[in-house]
Amino acid sequence: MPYIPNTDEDRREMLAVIGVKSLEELFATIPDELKLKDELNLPAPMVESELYAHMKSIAMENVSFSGNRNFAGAGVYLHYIPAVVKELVRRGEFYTSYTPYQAEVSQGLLQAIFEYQSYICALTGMDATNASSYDGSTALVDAVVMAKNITRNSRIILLPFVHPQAVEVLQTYNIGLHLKIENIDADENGDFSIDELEGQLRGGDVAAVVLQVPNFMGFYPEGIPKIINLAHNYSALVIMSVYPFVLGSIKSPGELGVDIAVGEGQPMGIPSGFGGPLLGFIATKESYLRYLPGRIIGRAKALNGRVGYVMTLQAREQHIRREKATSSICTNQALVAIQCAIYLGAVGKDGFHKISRLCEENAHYAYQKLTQMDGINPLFQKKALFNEFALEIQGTGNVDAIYNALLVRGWLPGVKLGKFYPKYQNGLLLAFTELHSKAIIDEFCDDFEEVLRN
Amino acid sequence: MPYIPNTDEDRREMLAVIGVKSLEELFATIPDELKLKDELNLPAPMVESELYAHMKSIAMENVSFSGNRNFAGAGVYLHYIPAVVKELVRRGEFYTSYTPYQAEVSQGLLQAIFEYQSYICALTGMDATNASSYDGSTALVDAVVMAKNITRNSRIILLPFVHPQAVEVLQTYNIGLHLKIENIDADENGDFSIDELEGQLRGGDVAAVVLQVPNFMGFYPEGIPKIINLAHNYSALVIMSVYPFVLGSIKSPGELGVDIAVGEGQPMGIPSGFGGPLLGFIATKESYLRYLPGRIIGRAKALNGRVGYVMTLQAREQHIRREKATSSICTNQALVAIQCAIYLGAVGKDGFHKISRLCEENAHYAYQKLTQMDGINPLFQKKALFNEFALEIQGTGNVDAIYNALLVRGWLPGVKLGKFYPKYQNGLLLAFTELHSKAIIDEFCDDFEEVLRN
Amino acid sequence: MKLIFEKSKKGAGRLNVADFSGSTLPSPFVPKDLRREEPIPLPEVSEVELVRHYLKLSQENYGVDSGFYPLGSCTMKYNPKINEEVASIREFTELHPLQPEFTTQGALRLMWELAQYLKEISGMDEVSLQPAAGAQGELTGMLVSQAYFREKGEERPIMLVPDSAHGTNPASASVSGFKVKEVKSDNRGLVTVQAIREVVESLGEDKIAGIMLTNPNTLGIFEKEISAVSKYLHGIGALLYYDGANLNPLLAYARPADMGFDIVHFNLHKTFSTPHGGGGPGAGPIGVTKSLAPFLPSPILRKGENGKFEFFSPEKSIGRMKFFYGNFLILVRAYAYIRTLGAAGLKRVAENAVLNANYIQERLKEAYVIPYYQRCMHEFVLSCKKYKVNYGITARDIAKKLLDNGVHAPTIYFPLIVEEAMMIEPTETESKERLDEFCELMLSFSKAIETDPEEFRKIRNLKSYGFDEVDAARNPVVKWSPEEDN
Amino acid sequence: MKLIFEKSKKGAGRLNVADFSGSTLPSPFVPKDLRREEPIPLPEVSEVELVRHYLKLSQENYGVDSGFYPLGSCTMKYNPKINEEVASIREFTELHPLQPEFTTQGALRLMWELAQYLKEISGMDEVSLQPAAGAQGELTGMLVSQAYFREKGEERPIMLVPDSAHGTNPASASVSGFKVKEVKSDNRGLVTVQAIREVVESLGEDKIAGIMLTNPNTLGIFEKEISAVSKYLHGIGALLYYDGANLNPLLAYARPADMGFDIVHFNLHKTFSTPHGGGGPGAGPIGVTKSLAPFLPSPILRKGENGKFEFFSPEKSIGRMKFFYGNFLILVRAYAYIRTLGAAGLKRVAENAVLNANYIQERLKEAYVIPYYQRCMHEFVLSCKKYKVNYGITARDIAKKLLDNGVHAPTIYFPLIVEEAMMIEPTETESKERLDEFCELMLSFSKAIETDPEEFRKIRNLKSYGFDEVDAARNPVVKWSPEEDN
Ligand SMILES: Cc1ncc(COP(=O)(O)O)c(C=O)c1O
Ligand SMILES: Cc1ncc(COP(=O)(O)O)c(C=O)c1O
Repeated sequence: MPYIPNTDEDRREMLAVIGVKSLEELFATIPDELKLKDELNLPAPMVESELYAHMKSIAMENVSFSGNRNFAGAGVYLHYIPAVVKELVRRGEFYTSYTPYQAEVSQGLLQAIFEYQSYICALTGMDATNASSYDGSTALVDAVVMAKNITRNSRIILLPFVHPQAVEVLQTYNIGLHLKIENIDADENGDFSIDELEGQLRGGDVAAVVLQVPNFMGFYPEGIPKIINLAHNYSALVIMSVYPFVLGSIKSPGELGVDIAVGEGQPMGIPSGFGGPLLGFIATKESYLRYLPGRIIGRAKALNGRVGYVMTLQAREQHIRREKATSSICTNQALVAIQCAIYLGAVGKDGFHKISRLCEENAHYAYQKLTQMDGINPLFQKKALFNEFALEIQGTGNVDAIYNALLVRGWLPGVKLGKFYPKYQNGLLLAFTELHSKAIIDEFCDDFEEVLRN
Repeated sequence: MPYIPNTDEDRREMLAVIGVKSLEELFATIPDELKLKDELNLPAPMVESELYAHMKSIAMENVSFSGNRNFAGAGVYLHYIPAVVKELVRRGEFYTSYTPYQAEVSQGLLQAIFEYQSYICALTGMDATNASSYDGSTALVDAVVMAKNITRNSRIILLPFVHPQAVEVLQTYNIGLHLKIENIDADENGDFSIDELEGQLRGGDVAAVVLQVPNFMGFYPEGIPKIINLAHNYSALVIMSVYPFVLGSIKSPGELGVDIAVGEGQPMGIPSGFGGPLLGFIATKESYLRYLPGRIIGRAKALNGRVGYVMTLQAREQHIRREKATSSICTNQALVAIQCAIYLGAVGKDGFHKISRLCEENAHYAYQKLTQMDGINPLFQKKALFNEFALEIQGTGNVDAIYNALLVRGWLPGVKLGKFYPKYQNGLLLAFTELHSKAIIDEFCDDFEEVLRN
Repeated sequence: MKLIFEKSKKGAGRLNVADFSGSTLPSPFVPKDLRREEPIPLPEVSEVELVRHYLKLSQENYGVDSGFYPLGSCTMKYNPKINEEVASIREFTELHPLQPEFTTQGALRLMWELAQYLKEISGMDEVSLQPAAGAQGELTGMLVSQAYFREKGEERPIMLVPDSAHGTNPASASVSGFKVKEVKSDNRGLVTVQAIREVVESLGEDKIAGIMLTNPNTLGIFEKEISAVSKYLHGIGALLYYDGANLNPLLAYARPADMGFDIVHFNLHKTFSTPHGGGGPGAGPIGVTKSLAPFLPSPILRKGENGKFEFFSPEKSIGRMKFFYGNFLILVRAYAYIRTLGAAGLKRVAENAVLNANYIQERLKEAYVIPYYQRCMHEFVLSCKKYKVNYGITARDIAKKLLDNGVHAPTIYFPLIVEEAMMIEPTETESKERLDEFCELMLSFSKAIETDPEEFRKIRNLKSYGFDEVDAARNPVVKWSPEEDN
Repeated sequence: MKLIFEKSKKGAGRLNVADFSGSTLPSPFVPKDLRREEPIPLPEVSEVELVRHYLKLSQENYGVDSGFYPLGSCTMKYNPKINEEVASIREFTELHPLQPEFTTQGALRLMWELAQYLKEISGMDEVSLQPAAGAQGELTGMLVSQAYFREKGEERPIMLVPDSAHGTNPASASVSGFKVKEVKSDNRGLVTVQAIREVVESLGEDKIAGIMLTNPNTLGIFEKEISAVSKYLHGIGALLYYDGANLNPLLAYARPADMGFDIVHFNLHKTFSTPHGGGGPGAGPIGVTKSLAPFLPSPILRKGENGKFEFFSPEKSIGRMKFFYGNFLILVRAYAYIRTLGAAGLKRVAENAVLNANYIQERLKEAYVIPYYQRCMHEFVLSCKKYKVNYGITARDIAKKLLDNGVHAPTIYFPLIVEEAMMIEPTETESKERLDEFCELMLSFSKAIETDPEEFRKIRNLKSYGFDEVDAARNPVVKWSPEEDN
């Protein structure tokens, strides 16, 4: 029997020690009427080679696009993952362990996560973070809950173009949170009025203003420092959701005065994996440390003075606080966090900034070329962009035809905006990474142009 | 610079310690006229993502056939390799180490190879083996050299259908060995006369009789026990080359009285890898232990009585004996040997025998079906087979047409015999493993029949 | 061991990932008021040093691959390597979640089929694969309950949770807006209709939204009265939530739906062998009965007319619990596991898990006190209280002593209803030899404690033991600071 | 640690590889006189125990990934992980060597291109990728020489080898049928025309087939007279063989062909970063000048008219050295390495390898004796003789002391011309920090030896040190026996 090491002989001996005659007898505490009469209706077992062939054939029912031919973003990005990252994270001692309850035999994992926390703090310019949230969307919820608990206020103001799925998640969680979630709307060109924001803030009871940088449409909301100031003037916190690589080019959220920075860590060395597992990060100021949800690794001294790492501040967590905990998270995304840390160590200071700048360069190069084509407009005019932007494909229905034509040519030409915003039915969101060299972009644009012409 | 950790700053400091001004100065001992004037003419360097894409595109210029659609054998077989084998052999501590000169920090490798040796001895029924030879063909050469040194005779008699490439290798090495290599020829039906063999043996000075089981055509030479007896009667040694899985069904070479057993270990958990790296094994009786070439791992005791493993009997080897060594092997196939050992541990006693028997069952099932088709004959009649057999495709040139037609249908339909034996121009050699279920064979045979009909 | 940040050297980290020779900072593309001037202080280490760093760290970590790991409630079973291999097939790992559905039919098929298997195993009618872990599954189930009662126009603010429950249960209930009321276990460690009725009647039947239970409970004991409990609670219009952390011993033996549960979560990283990954990622799909199906999170899958798989949003969906569709690459592993074992295999899993736990329980029951001793399922809980009372030796001391002997410790101090608790779950993937080794150790400890407690307590002085957790929490250092290097 | 055989338990090893329910033994398909009756006594261990076994074993092993590994002559450079990844692409690993050529064009292109690069790097005219390792490269080169002289009708039975040569050189020469004569190095550690001429003249010019040299030699010193040597030997009709083990410091700086070598082997597992794998597999391609090309082993590659790659057999080929075409998956790694570095990168490799070696040499030259002290190339050899003479402390003791400090020891007792030799090759993939750590250790040892040799000698008593190798060789146990278990 696969994965069961005991033999019939072992079982006989063990049953004898227990003093029962059969395995079934061990299940005597289950009332008879609850015992399943029939065999489960599941497919027949497979030997390993069959399983591999089966899985491979399922996998081949997908069409996958390697990073350089893939312009889909919208939260998940196919940056290059160095081989060294994959090799190290697959060490059995890491992936077959669990939550480091026993620090003495878990120093490897504990230190790796302590380092992950240090990376996230370095990137965000913040003082504290947790050992991971489920993903960028739940990290945003975590931040909102923190803001609520810190300010004891109950209104949340969302600036335009926070990731629509993150907003949905917030709304779902809000079934239990009972917050007032309000949106500031964008005008025709994607802008919003800061006066409107101030008006809303004036109403008081605001726990947090939430913005995303770059926003879902890929551009920088205007006047970020002003927004932050304004929120603080009205005693609201600022929650900023960021794309990790933008941090290579902008001042850190910490420096900007943001109270809680969150984001999706997947771009940092994690495969897109059809959207999971991902990695939520959430970082904050020292004074809010104890409001963070989830596990936190801290430094500790052993008897002999040796420095090590332990799970700390556990009094916040569900296993101690139970119904008074502000989050029920237990299993988190530890291995993904470690993978992210290994990735950041692998690309290092130099690599991170190169990638960051290449994302920008490549996106701007492509933006120039694409927006010059007949039949394509930028969806929003004159925006400061990072690595992603929204186009409008003129002509009703054209976007589908063009999208499919490019698919056939082996490109994944971004993400159609229609599924997120009915009003941007003709919109196409394209993301660029360090893998999209000028040569690749040229090839893509040539194909795009041809497809537009047909 | 990839893979070079020192910085310009480091280099400056180091140059100062050495007392030179520049890196070039370090090369002052190379006479100027020998210094390369131009840059090497090599392709421009690539970053890792480009390299991966490049390698993948080269790989995709190949057409690869997964094990179950692949009937090529002739020395290399695509048995299934369990995932656990691949994961364990990729542990960095194993593959980045070298020959265990320092036993104290190499116990992992040493024990793993000691276990490999134990496996090989168990399979062959022999007392001793080395830590690996380059491949099955050089293992055969090693055996021949051993026989020469043990018997001090100089004739080698080859029975029919020893792997033709192994024979070629023996012939090449023989440029330096100066042995008389003689062939016993096969008759029309692949048989040979035992009287002829005896006649040859009677000539005396025979170091070894060499046979392969099953032979290159996939069948058992007749009268093996008799052959062994006969050779021994004339003081010649018997060298038997074996396909590892046949050992699951036949008496071990040791039990049969063979003096030296050799073979290609690739079928045991090693990828086909376009023919390399492979794994040569060679095993012999205790009394011939010191005639074995290459590294041997032995048990040793440490001061405190702890049992461990060391390289032993090194006095045989090139680094001690230099020109008196009987082999110059240094780097061998250690990691492949470990992979083989992990594989054997993974399939275990039960799995090994199941695979062995499945090879037989599947091959015989296919043999029945194929030889009933119009247009196909067995190349040799009424042979006892293991997992491979030779067919004759009737009609000149038909074999090529049929081979290609099956290729197009996604099968690798064995190996054409013409490239090995001009006289078997119409021959096709097909091998079967545990991956060739009846269903697969039925599908293959249906295609085969269709192709024959067209 | 030095932190990676402390190994940094200016200019050393030049992994060959990207070739960019343009100017670096500030970036001209960034609005002026946001422009970064200085690079982020990330470490600079060479590839070889990076490798050595993590190789060493890994060697300082204990996993199932290192040895026995009887961490109760966590089902630390062997993680099959073939599952890792298939989960790294590029046509899975490289998929973008927003590709058109016709390019992801393989992934959708796999998820759809997995959902069918989970339905069959649990008896539930519909499944959502979205939750990222057990606790998020709970939360999802609680929000589904909220939506269900809201739809019915009922206001039921109270969720019952037994005193033996895992902390995530009350936390999930309260985060989803319920008030939590505790139900006491009886002296057999069981939840009874009696106990529930008492609580319910004191609060009002129509105030009760439901109960969260795990079965077998955290003592490893099957809740015999479960059918009566569900009948009673259904009778007052409440729901039953099944915490699937303990599903392993029931596989192919009994199904939560048949016990009357309305909602169940599965911990794929427990029951279905996906790796725990040092704390995650896991996956916590939930299953529900027909009447709750319309409330499941969005999207879920169906097989269309044309045989194609497609996502849709359930009619009255609570919405989305996270980005996209769940921890897909974890789902791949669980799928592979179920396909490897089939129905008969899963049954053997349950049997052997129960056998192993009972075997250890029998061997230790004399030396240690087992407060709720009876036939257990996949785990049991012993108490070290008598050693604490008599010799001042705690469950923690014994746990550390196990570590010192090369074995991972069981879960300690949980469930809360057992003092000095030690919760032992061997799982079915351990052999009798390993169990015997563990038992011998535990028995030798009990002897050692009674012979020479002073000596035994020395485990606290072992130099690598006893991190000062109190000080760590009082003066928390949760990241490396550049100043440390000076 | 227990052997895997000792962990065997009847019935435990049931890895899920094959489903066969037919009868087992004897097999009906086997001729009667060969039929096996009993299964082979292979171990039976469960998958989880197998994993734990090898995890533990790996942790008891030291590789480059563990730390500094200055094993002289072996070029223990970092093995890039991307090379492992590309070498595991299925369209490489699954190729069968006897597939039709049109289905393996990618593999053939890779091999053909790699051969071009090796030609460019060495200056040679043709390359065979077949040899499995350096020593087999040597052997191939020697057989090519034999064939060459045979073709010319010359009988030249003698191969010269300097006293500093690696053992494989004389062994390969003699296995290929040559008689080996040693040439003495001069007091600078160099081979001179003078020394060669003396040997040649004593044996007869027309008896000399050639010389095998490595350059820099095994002392790490560049053979300055090489041009004169090759001129002289070519003058008497002999060939020069270049042992490529020491090519690393010459990359892009100097080429064996330009020095007058006729044959060269490459150790891809040294110079070109493919893993040493605990002793192999490596790859030892050879390159030759035009006049020797027709004798190369069969088959080699060419690019056909149509741009397709194809194998062919050189006109006067010596035949085949092994099955198929060489250690292909190793070739893939070396190819990836060269494509990663390019010409400029290879030059930096040489420079940094030489820099690192000279740096250590300078730091240690006062504390240790360096018998042939001068500017070294990628490695150098020091002698511990003075410690042996004065305090009875050997190179072996110092090596073990290094191990005890977590660093791998250099090569010891080679080359033979240095007493108590310690051959140190740091490679270019080590940082100054690692070199400094090593130097500090070595310097502290030298101080410790002179202060308290008695104390230092205690390394011999360390319980995990000092396996009794003499006894191991006298009573060899080279495999596990079933009897041991009883
Ligand atoms: C009984 C019980 N319930 C719930 C959970 C929570 O599951 P997860 O950690 O997957 O969120 C656990 C996990 O430890 C558990 O043991
Ligand atoms: C100088 C020298 N020559 C030849 C060899 C033999 O090479 P290989 O081990 O690849 O057979 C070595 C290997 O250690 C060596 O150092």
